[in-house]
Amino acid sequence: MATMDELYQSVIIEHDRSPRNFRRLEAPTHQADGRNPLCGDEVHLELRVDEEGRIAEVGFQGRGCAVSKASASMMTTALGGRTLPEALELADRFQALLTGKREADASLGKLKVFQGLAAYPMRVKCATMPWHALREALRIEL
Amino acid sequence: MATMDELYQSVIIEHDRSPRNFRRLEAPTHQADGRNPLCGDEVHLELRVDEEGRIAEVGFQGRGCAVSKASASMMTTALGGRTLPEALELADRFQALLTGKREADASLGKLKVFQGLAAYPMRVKCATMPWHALREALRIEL
Amino acid sequence: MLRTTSRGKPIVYLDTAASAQKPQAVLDAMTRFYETSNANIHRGVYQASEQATLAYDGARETLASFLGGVAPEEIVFVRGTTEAINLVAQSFLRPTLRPDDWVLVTEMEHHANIVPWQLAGARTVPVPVTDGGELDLDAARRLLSEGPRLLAVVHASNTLGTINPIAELAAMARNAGVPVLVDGAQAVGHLAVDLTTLGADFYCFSGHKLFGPTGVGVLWGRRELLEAMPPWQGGGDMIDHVSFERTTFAPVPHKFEAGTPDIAGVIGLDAAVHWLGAQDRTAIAAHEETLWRAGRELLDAVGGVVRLAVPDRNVGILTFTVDGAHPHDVASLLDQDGICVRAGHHCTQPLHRRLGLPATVRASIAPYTALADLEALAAGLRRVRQVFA
Amino acid sequence: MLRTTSRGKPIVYLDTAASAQKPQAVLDAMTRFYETSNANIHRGVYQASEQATLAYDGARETLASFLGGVAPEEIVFVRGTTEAINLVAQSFLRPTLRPDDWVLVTEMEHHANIVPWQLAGARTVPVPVTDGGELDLDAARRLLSEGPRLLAVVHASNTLGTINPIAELAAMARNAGVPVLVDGAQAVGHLAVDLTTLGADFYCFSGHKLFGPTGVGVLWGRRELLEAMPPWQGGGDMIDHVSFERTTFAPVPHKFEAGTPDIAGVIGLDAAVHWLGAQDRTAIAAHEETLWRAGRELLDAVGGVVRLAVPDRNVGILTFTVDGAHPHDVASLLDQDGICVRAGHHCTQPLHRRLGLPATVRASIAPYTALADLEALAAGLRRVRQVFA
Ligand SMILES: Cc1ncc(COP(=O)(O)O)c(C=O)c1O
Ligand SMILES: Cc1ncc(COP(=O)(O)O)c(C=O)c1O
Repeated sequence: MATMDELYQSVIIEHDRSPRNFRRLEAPTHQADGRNPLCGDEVHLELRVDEEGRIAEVGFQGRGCAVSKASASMMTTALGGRTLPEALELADRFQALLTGKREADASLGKLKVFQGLAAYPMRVKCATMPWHALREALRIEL
Repeated sequence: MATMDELYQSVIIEHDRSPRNFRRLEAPTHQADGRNPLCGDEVHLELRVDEEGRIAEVGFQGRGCAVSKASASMMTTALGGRTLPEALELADRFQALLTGKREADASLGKLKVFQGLAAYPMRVKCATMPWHALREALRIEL
Repeated sequence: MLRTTSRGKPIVYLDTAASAQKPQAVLDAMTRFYETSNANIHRGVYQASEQATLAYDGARETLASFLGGVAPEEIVFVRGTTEAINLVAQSFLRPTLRPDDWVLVTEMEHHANIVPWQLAGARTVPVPVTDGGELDLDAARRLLSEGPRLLAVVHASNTLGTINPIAELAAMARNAGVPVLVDGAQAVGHLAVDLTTLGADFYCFSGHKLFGPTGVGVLWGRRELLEAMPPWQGGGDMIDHVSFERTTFAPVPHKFEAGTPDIAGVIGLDAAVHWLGAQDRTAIAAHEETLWRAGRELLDAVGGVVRLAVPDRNVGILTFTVDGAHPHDVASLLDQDGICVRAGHHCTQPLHRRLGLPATVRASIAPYTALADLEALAAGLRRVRQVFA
Repeated sequence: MLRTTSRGKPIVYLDTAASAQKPQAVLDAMTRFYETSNANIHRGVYQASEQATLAYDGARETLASFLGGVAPEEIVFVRGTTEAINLVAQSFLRPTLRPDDWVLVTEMEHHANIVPWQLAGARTVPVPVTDGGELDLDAARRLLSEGPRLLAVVHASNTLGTINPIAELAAMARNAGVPVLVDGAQAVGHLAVDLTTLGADFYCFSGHKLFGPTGVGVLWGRRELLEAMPPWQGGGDMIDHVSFERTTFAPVPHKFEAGTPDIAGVIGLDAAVHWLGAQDRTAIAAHEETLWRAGRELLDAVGGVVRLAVPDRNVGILTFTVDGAHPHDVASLLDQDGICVRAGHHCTQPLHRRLGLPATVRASIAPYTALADLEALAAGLRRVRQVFA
């Protein structure tokens, strides 16, 4: 099991510094705001779903801890090309991984590094917050 | 120190059975109701103060435990002939006796049998309830 | 506590209906919390706070399954039954109260299930109690049809021990479109309560009567209702976003748990419910019923002891008066023998008025009660009779 | 708890501002209560109930003298600061609230001293906080003259540690005819509070921050005010006479203590206050101040640690950010070393907005804090800087 330090050093710090898709979209089709009221962190998430119903673009903005930022950053890269049901399924799998209800498997791809966080329940919320925003966004078509 | 049983047997039971002045007055000058909300006991107290400002007559009615009834009964006999300030002073002395703030002395007369109750703080209220009604009554001139 | 003495005599504790004694496991759980993971919850990322948070949230799950498997988010931790009812009165009833609205209560309610509705601005109208100590169900049906805003009813009476037919009442109320709050303070310690089938909309009880600590209790409410209710108390942990202009609130149950809760109390209650879960509850119920019947006979044999008329479905309460002796005097003299019973109106003044009695004496039976306790009570009452003879 | 380990390291507890650790005497007092006199209060005439009642009422006297010798009847036991403020909001403010009424708060208030006023229907208007972390007293004076219904102000800020000049503010408020509620949650553990001279009308705090148990706190109010206020919660013990038509209430403080209170919690708080009374509080204050100054230097020496600007009169709080690292990440990495600090908005979102920071890291100093704890914090922060380097 990775310690918190290793987790930070392996991937979190890197995404915190250079978050992927940290931007607003030109023509989003879905959007939502995520918030962790206990720490005041916020994420604004935008998606563009194409005619075929696949996620074409994802962008996020906001401020938060390295864990939530890295999670949001990796989420944006993991979602590309998925259908909405597939995206929601991935969100469920991610949630299950972090709450210790499921082991990591190949379907999670790079996201499985977050497994180490399951030992720190108070931080799990930081990692799942962008995914909650995703669920919300998929309900709010623009 | 008298036990509760002795206290009952020495005086309380006797007054409970044959309370003195358990009646309404013809022409009361003062009256008040006392209540112990925790047990639902009630006393209705009436006094007649004569022209010289002395307590001429006291009567009580109501329902309550033997302790409150005996206390009311003995109070009515102890008050006769006293001025209002004297009556209030007696009330204070009685209260002090029952809360252990003062030893029994001759000025309390027969009332001093209640000293044994000081060891039973939950019952002290039963004995002081008629005296509280007295304080109230002396404020409410009819 | 049950190993101690009272007034120099071994204690005979017959006042569980007022507050139950606690299993060692409950005291240990609280001490362990203070000694190993005392920290505030929901806010710290360090281990002690995390453990406290997990234990606190875990208790919600324990209680949810104890109550038949309801959703943990429907469990709100409060101080006790009283606070639970006040919460519903202020947050469910008051915001939508119109003049002349009334709440249907019963003649056997505890003050805690009368006064909060009055303070919220509603009239209270009672379902009568029969001479046999039961609710008059025909009257209940009729009154339900007259448009009360709520039926607020006790599951088991703390004065009579009567177990009310809640499922039946709830079905009547449902037909009449009236929501139902059930005061389970005296019931949860004796009956298995399944809120998924009972038909109530709100249910509440106190930890200290369920072998848990003082300072903690539970309000359960249907999620739709809880979600539609505005928060009652404001403060930390119940907010989403605070500004001087506009504040938004957290989802249930947090919306109703403002400020630091009684964390240790909740952990103690969790331990109490685990303890109870490990007991054979059917055997306990049988034991209590046997003792209750034996107690009735013992009291009747004393002579001059008048038991209240109560139905046979009972949570093990023996309520009586003694000819010629006021209940307070009876309890005081019993206390001389180390016997702990309750005397007074038991916070049911309206029921006592209905019974025509200012006060009564109550002995209540618990899992740890023994036949010897009831024998001691009977012997004590014989002595009381002698003093007053 | 301070002898335990966290994440395998000896614990370094720097989160007393969230909840204090408890002296053994507090745990012992509560266990002793449950083991020897566990019973409900104010209702039983038997010895255990009598002892519980005496202990409970005795705690009221302890607290009254702890607060400078106020009247015991002015002490109302509640769950904590949050409930105390909600009680005043609902029972003092709401019944006489007119549209457009507003409460003067400050930019440094805890949510517990903002949201209850809003829920009671009042607007909240803040006294600004200066760049130095103090209240702007000129603004306060001006705002007080504009007719707020109440001034609700924190005695010591839980985020900045600032000790506010309450006597001065209360004098201004008195001139303007505005009553004053003081949130003493962070103050009572550090300062001697004398309510006979402070000038406040209401004062409140939580037991769990005063080395006492969770689930208990105190509202003090001037007797005239408490007497004039309607009850807030209804139930047992707060009534005089109950009927379905009309209910009358007990005198203060009972009017405000509906239902079974947290008896064990009150007894634990009594023990905590006795424990504190037996300490040399001047020496503790000096110890805390020395550590606070040492802590500031240790933090400044780390490099990249930015402390918030705060005044020198402080209850021993060190609040800071770390360049390039979010407070939550800082706290998580410190937790790896067994160091317990708080990260977040500390329930002061408006203050954080004023500071332009979403969150901060807070370390707080207590009597049991040692220099080694602060050295461990500084060393931990150096490691955090390395991880983020
Ligand atoms: C200044 C201040 N006010 C109010 C509170 C709320 O206290 P509690 O959560 O114990 O009700 C706190 C503690 O969180 C505080 O620090
Ligand atoms: C039936 C019933 N309802 C409500 C209460 C009030 O419970 P608490 O005082 O714990 O709030 C009690 C206990 O006194 C009770 O027996």
